[in-house]
Amino acid sequence: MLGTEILGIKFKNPVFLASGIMGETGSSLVRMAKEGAGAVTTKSIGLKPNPGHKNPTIVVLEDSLLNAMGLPNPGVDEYIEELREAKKRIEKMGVRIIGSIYGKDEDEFREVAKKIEDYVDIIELNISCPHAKGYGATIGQDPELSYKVCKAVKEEVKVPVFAKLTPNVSNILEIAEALVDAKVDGFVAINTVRGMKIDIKAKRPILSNKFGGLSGKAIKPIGVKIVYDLYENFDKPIIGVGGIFTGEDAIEYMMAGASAVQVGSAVYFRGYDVFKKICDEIKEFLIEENLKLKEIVGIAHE
Amino acid sequence: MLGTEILGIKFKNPVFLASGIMGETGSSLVRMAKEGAGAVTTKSIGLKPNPGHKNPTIVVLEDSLLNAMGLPNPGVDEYIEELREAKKRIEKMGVRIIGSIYGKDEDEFREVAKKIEDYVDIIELNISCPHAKGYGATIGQDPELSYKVCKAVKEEVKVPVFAKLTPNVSNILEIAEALVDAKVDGFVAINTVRGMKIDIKAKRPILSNKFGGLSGKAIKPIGVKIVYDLYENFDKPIIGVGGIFTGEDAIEYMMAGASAVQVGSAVYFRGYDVFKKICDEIKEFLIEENLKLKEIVGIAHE
Amino acid sequence: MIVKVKEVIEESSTVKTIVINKKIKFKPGQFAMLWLPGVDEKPFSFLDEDKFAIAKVGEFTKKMHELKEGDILGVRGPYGSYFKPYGDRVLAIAGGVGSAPILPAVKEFSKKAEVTTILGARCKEELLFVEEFEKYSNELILCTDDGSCGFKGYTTEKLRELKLESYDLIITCGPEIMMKKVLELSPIPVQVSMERYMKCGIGICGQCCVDDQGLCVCRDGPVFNSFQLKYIKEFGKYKRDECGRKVRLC
Amino acid sequence: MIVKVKEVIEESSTVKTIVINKKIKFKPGQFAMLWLPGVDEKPFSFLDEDKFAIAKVGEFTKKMHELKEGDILGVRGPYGSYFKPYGDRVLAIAGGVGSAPILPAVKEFSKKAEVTTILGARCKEELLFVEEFEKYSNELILCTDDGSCGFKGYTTEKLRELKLESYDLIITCGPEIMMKKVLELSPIPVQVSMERYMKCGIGICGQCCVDDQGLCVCRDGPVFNSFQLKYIKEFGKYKRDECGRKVRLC
Repeated sequence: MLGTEILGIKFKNPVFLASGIMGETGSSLVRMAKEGAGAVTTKSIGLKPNPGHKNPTIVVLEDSLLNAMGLPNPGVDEYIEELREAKKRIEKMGVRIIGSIYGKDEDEFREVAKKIEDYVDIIELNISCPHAKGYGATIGQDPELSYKVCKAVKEEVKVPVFAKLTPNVSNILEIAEALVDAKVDGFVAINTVRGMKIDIKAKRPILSNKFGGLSGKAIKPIGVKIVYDLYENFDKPIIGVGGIFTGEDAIEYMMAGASAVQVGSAVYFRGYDVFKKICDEIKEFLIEENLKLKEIVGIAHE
Repeated sequence: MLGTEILGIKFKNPVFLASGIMGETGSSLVRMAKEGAGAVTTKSIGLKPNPGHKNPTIVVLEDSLLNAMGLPNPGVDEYIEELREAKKRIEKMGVRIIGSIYGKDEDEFREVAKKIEDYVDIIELNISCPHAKGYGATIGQDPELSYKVCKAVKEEVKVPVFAKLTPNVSNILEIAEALVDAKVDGFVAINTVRGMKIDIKAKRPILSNKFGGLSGKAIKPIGVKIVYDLYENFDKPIIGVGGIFTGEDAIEYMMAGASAVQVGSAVYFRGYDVFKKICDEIKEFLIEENLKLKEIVGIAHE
Repeated sequence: MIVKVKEVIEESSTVKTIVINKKIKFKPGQFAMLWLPGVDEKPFSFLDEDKFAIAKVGEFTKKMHELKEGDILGVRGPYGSYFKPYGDRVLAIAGGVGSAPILPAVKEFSKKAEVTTILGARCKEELLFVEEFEKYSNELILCTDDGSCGFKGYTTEKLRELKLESYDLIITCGPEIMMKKVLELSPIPVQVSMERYMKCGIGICGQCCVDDQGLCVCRDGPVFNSFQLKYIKEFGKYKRDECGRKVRLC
Repeated sequence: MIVKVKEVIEESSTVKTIVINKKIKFKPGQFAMLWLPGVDEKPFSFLDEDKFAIAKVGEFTKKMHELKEGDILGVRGPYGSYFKPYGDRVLAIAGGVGSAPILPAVKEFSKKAEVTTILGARCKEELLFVEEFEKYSNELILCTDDGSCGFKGYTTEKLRELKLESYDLIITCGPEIMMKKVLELSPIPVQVSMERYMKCGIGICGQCCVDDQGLCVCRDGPVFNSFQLKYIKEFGKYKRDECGRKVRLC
């Protein structure tokens, strides 16, 4: 009932693990796959090992999280060893792997993509990272830089390349358009929204990076709108992410135009078995409304 | 203990009513003044009467609101009649009036500002409205348009002019800089964040405008970060707004750099007496921490 | 919440009752915001836990009248204040579709008090819920403008014939001019149900605020008592349109 | 939550106990993320409801050792799993600052069971909480590497001298190599307290996940029993650094 197909790739269900959650090691990815995710997305992997930021790197809000992990990862060379082992175990369960990658410029993106390609089914470009020449602004806030990065990766790999969009922009359609020009295969929307929490007794921001990315329930309406706009304007498959806690949330994103969804913060708030819970809730809805999964994608546009 | 001064204007406390809440008529503003607000901000007033959008114009989320009212207002000519009467009653209570205005271009802004000036202590530019020539993009997303509008209003009036910034931008500092060039007197940050809610049984977006502005608890971290950045980069007074429900929230914004705050959605979630509640909570904190109100402004930057 | 239309009952040539497939607890006088997806959302008094009476007065209510079994509706509520029973003898005055919130009030009050109902409409065909009012009122007085049934004239004209001091409370809903007249004529406490153009329905946009104390019809009302009405200076005088401009009530 | 430092107790040349001004309920083995504003935030086992034992091992703990009365600290917790009492005779083995979570466990278990504690350190001066362990253990065996007090040698060497089958449960905390040895030597169930580099502390970033089942030390652990340890293949073999790279344990 929940079988989904995106660009010829079959998924047993449309509820995936989002990047940054339980994706640091191969065995944590396997665990999420066992919990029922239709696909697991890796931690964002870069060219070199990265220790990330000092703690505090996370603030727990009521039903949201604020994080500034800082992209900790062992670097692509060591990470593909994790994937080599994990891939067999994950594929055995019919679960797919989405490899999230980042870099400081198109050359790094290209190199990481090339190395990781054989271990993943889809590459997800994390362009919410600063560009070396971008004076701190992230690649995903600049259409030209986004174009360059995507083009470089597309020239290098054969697997589908999805770009994960940041909502921290004036005009996301402009970014999306540049990516489409660069032949991106699909979108993942959205990444976190910039935010900050100040502890009033400590009288300072809690995160060591001062600001971080807001995720969880707070950002769902923001993500839904962006998925809606992308579906309205482009003919590319969309994976929706941002505040999906329940089957209803997943369905909302799918009605907005997403073919599948990713779950992140809810792993904390609802537990590791959230994937199964969400799948059950989606099935319940489909039965109640007498609909097929495929039918609800983009139905809100009619 | 809570007396505040901004640009020479004295306020009995730093907890103001945000624009769009109970500001459609003079008597509703008076009511909010009686409830203890240090200042009341009017509904955004334009040149001509505006019926706003059809309903639904509001969606109630768990601790946030999504609204697309569409700037309903009777037009500045009739509204100043409301203010003429209300002003006396409000001033008698030592409460100030902030007049929020909008227009489709700088000429409209100028005209509304000119007419409303005598009835308000501060003008707040609502630039989160579309520009007539902006192809739908809002003025506040474009530094040049923001500059033009602010410059036009500043040439026209003597009262302080604050610009209410929209967070739906790639680079808010760029917008703020243009406003500073146009001699803006201060910032109000932030306006709502773009979002959408799809009802999965109705299979469509709920708001008649499809998308709207997200306010309330969800957006507090977003607002705090922006106030922090503005305080870090500019030497202009800031009024913080976005998800302020409690004294702690107000203090967080003030530690980020706000000299005062506005309260909107919390009027719904905590009741009309929220201003008094927040003021009491701020006082409690100041006593506990043995601090003066002035001392906490920007303290998180030290 | 989303509900489905279970049944549509034609009450008169201008009024239909929409029956939904869920029961929602409410107190008489309260309202819900009804959303017709793709069209609009407006406030309607609860007629019963699963019923709303809709008078066709414009574009939206015209579309509401076209609803069929199985169609979906959004319901937000119950919102607002409600009729409160006081005393042993209650006089209920309902004009036109104002009978919608009065009927459940009469049903409830009749358990604790004697209720006399004055029901008014333009003509016999427009009198609403006559059988129900008959069932729950100790006395039912019908008034029609054209005299096609019962007393010929306004409810307020009939009112003058009654000894109002023999009642403890008047509850009323109908055209504002009518309710204003009732308030003026009554030597005893009155509860009215006011109507104003609404947008949010939850007491924050200020669209339905009344002068000069800024009370919200959707949150402090729609039911106001004669004490509160002393502070609603615009009552019976003017209201506001969608832009917030004052519009005189004739 | 933000708390204030109430007192700093010097336990040894390398270990200080930070006493805070609030009591937080916890179960033995659980930890809190302690935030030193402006510096860092790291996990520490609860020594008591208002106490944490800090060993100076790097930049952060160096700064922690400079704390004075009145300084503020952030506390997130309690997090993680905890030592569970089973049986009537418990053997507790603590090495170095591993005694911090073991002490409250011994305090609690001693109410329901006989507890023998083996306490080890490099030298006499580094033995921690000796008086307290003495108070709550039926038998306390001290071990020092250099023999300056009690048994000369590792706790695991002392272990070989005991009849382990006469106990029902072993709980242990200390260097991983030590705990691994305990696990190998023990014919009875064992509960260990593991340590891994943590970032979020709440089971989502995956930084402290152990191979090959992806259990999180911060959420499934830090206390693991011998059954679970069969699935933690990296135990005693390797751990991961801040980048997530494997680092061999000597």
